[in-house]
Amino acid sequence: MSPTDPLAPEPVDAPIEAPLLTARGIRKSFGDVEVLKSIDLTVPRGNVVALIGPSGSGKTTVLRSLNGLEVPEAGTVEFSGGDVVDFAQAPSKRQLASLRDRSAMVFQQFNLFPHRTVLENVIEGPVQVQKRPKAEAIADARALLERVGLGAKADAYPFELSGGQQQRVGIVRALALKPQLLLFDEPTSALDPELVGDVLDVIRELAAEGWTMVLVTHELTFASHVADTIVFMDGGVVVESGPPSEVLQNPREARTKQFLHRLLDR
Amino acid sequence: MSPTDPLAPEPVDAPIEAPLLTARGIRKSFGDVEVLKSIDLTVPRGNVVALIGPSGSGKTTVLRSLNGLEVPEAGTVEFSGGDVVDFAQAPSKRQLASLRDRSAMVFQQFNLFPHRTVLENVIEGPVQVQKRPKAEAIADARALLERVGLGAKADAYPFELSGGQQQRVGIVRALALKPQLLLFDEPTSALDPELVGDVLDVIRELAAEGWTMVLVTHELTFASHVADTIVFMDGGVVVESGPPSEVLQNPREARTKQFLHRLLDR
Amino acid sequence: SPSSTSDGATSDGKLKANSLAAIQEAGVLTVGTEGTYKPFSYHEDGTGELTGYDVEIITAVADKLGVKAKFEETQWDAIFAGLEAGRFDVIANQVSINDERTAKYDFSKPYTVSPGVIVVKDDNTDITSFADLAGKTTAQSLTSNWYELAQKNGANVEAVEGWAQAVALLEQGRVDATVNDNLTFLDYEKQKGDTGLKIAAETDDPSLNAFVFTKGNTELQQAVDKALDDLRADGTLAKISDKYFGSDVTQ
Amino acid sequence: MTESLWELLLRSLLPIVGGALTGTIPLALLSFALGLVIALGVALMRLSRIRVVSGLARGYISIIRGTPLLVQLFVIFYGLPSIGIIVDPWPSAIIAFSLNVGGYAAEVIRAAILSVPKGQWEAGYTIGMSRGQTLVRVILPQAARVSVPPLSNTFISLVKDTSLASLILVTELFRQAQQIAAFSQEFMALYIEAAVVYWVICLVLSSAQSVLEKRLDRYVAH
Amino acid sequence: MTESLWELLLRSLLPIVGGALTGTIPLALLSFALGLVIALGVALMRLSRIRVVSGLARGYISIIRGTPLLVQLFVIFYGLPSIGIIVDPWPSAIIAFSLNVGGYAAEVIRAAILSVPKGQWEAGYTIGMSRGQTLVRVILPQAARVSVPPLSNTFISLVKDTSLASLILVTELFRQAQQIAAFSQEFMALYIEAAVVYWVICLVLSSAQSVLEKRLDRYVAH
Ligand SMILES: Nc1ncnc2c1ncn2[C@@H]1O[C@H](COP(=O)(O)OP(=O)(O)OP(=O)(O)O)[C@@H](O)[C@H]1O
Ligand SMILES: Nc1ncnc2c1ncn2[C@@H]1O[C@H](COP(=O)(O)OP(=O)(O)OP(=O)(O)O)[C@@H](O)[C@H]1O
Ligand SMILES: [Mg+2]
Ligand SMILES: [Mg+2]
Repeated sequence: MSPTDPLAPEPVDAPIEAPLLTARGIRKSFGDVEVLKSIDLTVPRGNVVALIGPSGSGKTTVLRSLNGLEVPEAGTVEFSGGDVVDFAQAPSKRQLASLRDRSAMVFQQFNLFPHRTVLENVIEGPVQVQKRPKAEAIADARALLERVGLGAKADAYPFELSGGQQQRVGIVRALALKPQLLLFDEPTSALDPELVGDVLDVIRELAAEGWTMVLVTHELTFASHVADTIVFMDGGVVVESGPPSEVLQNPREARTKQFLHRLLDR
Repeated sequence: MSPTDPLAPEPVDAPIEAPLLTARGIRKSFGDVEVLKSIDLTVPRGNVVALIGPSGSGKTTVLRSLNGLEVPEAGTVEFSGGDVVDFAQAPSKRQLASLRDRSAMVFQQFNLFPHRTVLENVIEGPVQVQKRPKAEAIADARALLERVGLGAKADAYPFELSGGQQQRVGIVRALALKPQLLLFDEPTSALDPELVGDVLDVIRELAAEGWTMVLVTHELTFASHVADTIVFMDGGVVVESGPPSEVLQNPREARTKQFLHRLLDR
Repeated sequence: SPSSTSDGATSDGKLKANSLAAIQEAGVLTVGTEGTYKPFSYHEDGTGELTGYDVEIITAVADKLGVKAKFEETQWDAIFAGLEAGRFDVIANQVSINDERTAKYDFSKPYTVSPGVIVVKDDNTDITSFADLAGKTTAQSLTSNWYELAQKNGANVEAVEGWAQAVALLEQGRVDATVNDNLTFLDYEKQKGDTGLKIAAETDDPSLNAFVFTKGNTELQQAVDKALDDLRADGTLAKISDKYFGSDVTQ
Repeated sequence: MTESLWELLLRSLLPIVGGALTGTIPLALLSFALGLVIALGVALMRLSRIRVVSGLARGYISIIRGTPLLVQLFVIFYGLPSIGIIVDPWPSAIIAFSLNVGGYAAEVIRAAILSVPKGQWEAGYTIGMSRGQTLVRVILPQAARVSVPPLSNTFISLVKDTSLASLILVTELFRQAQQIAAFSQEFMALYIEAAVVYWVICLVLSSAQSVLEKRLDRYVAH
Repeated sequence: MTESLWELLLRSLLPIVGGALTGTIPLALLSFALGLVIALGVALMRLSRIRVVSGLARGYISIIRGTPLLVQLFVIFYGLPSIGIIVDPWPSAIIAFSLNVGGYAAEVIRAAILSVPKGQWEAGYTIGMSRGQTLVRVILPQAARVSVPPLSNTFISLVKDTSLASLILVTELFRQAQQIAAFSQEFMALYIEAAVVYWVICLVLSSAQSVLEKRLDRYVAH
């Protein structure tokens, strides 16, 4: 009943060549301030895309737009084999839900449900939303928790866990939905420096197993190891993007250089 | 009226050889758990002592014991030229106050007074506690704010500042008291990675100007540059201490090596 | 109000609530009363059955009408509102007849005729007539006509909830007097024995107390009047009065 | 006069407690339960982004909290008959009290819902829950925790306010005390006796509150 | 009879509003101000680590909240004279209402003090302030912010509760309405009129609350 490898992503039917996700011309303002100024983003299946950039550059807003937590004023998001969601046309609830069904998000602040145990947190989506049999959901959840080293914590409440453990539960809660795309928003920045390693290790494994991910991070060394593509944003635009060897080691743009210098030189 | 160099520490009368602060045999338990198991600490005048160690090792508790925010069960703290405060004898309010008068603390979470402007935050101690003339306190405060690049923010409320700016106000609030000793508890760990630099720069300057400081930090590279002494704690004891070149580059103890490895290898 | 035919039916043929016909059809006369007004309307021992002078008389009246009396107890504030809202058919609570009330309601013939008295402390010699109330302080229940009487005589009136509070203020020396029904004071003395209080003066004109009906409920009013006449004739009224007051206060 | 004050108080205890058991307590419990349902609805309306809906909720809350409960009772019991609606005493009391609780508790519940971090809504959405599902399974259980103390205040006030029900022919604790006071003229003693009974009820409620708070606190660090 | 209902209501407005201005409003304001002082003291006692002190505060709060305000008023006005203490109506009312506010508001203030992060106390201590200085200059100004909404609830309840003062001879809004109602027999109409006046007072209070909240919110991110 439980899958042989709980960490492996669900197979998808679409042809292997099409990118899993294509976002085009995403624009978003808060009040008078235009925070995203026509962002394009392509996420090939099985790839890891890392968004980097200064605070306030719009990284979080991009991520939240991809799963409809933020509704941009313009732009399209398309999952391979799914509808084109056109934000200029005021997307329906169904369309936003379809974005959320295909992706799962891991938050900076974890956002676990404090009133539910670890196991209950993980099976909430599969059982309540996806209507999967509870026994099956529990078996899967236990296998996943085991994989991230939290088998013994299934019945603990979130407050009983360290930050790193909570974030691993957050990741498992996302994985349990078997989404096509994982979104991570600075998953380690609310953690004590020493706990960061555990969570990065889990993400590293997920990347190795072929999950498609978009992640926002300040951990440049980590990003350079794990990402296929680095996207550097500033002031609501993509300044440059490419493989880590280019963007991190040999940035073309002055703004990228300045940013990397600031963050690395300490 | 305002001192020529607002960042320079107050001169002290005691002979230059005596250490500014000597703590001996500090023990502290929370409930059944002994968190500090006889800690000794010597802080020579003008030196910077950095406390490092894993989470829960007792670093914060040591710092809080030095200014009486935590009252240990046993041990003594002595400022050069002051009383020996013996915690085993249940120190009086006056004794705890004398510790606080000689030191000032900068918190991880800043703990600025949200209902007061930046300037009001800074002059609160000098005017309300030290009863200095308000005009003089304001002049000093403005000079200090200027020095850390916040001259223009004197009338802002804390919520209007970035984390890094708030922490610089926290430092100025401590400096304005003209304490003999500055205590820093992870002053940058609540900051966005990019804002860390500003605060570290200020601390670096203070060290260069001869302030005596004890600081808890996870920023090892920074500590190795700025500290005269590194104290590595684990499980409520000092495992090893010495100059950065020894403790950080050539640790003797296995526990130290393991800790450094964990934190640096990412 | 909708025009009612002489048998108490509205023009659309339905029986009008509170009409005599409706009451007789239901076999129940609903009576509004306070239940906390001794000796007129109160509970036996405080915890037992509802009883009292008014309660017994209206029960006898209901008997004569061939219906059962059903009592609804509420506070004075709500008692007229209840009558107007059709919650009760009649009020039996020592309501005295005065101009404002006759303008709004119909009254039966009076069944209590009793003077008002000024009650003062035993040692009070200042007040011997109603004229002496001028400039004095009295405690009066807001809802009684004694309030008006005291005010008319120049008293400084403090409004209290009822007799018990008025007496408390009098005994504590916080007011000089209270004006109330002779009967209320007599009952209080009967219960308490030596009260340290006395009657300082009595009104010339007695107050007349009667049952109250909604305006225009003439059939019911006439039927009750007739019942009262019968009860007077067969001595029932006098008997009930004697039981509570040792004399006939019904005329 | 033949019976001492103590005998009177002792003899009164049974009817007063009886009034509590048959009047005060069921009235308070029932009205509170219904009031909570109303309050939840009104709180959600008040939080609605549709102006008219939240305006209606605001108006309701303002009138309920701004006018005396006594008048609310009066209007329902003695006022409605003038437009042809006749409601019996108990239903009237329950309607008035639960509408009243609805107004006060709505603000408590609204504040409690707002106190749940926005991230909890978002976490619900991102695992695919609808707004309603997130509300019921994620937000309300957490809002319950913070709203217990203020709601128990509302409940305790309600217990004492039920004494107004005697105005509309419902017999409860305080009415019993008044009856005995009217007979014995010992209003002070009997009112104090009634107050003691109210106090006992409120003590029981407060300890129920503590138990509930502990239960709801089990998933929170102490 | 010669005057229509509308004329009566119009004629009543002046005395009712007068009752509000000379009775209800000063009574509520004064009692609330004194009540806040009591509440602050009781809240600090309740937070004390000394068992007896916090126990006393608990007992006070429990009795005040657990017993009807009516009885509290009666005990002070009609009960105290039996031990030789005679208090006039107005002082009695103010004592009773401010003690009452003291009990309810103490819990609000206690919660507000506890809601200020511990770090604020520590920041006060580390700049050398005493416990008292920190309380007054650091904690209370911040506690004020969170306690405005619940305290305004207490205030609004108080405004309506002052009608009980008529039971101890204080003339206020509701007493005026009752008086006119008793003479004109128009209870329903006058009670509704009184309710409208209460409502207006509460509307004014609510907007004062908003203004105050905004003022206290100026140092908080929105
Ligand atoms: N809900 C909002 N209302 C108004 N402005 C917002 C809101 N959310 C974000 N912004 C603004 O949009 C800009 C981009 O924000 P965003 O959070 O996407 O940046 P970011 O790159 O994720 O920054 P960080 O590294 O600090 O998380 C910022 O200027 C921010 O202040
Ligand atoms: N108030 C308290 N009550 C109970 N236990 C406490 C308290 N404060 C600290 N502790 C415990 O004491 C131990 C040492 O805590 P301390 O905060 O001094 O560690 P630290 O070295 O500063 O850790 P970190 O790097 O995580 O800040 C920890 O196990 C902690 O859980
Ligand atoms: Mg972000
Ligand atoms: Mg620490």
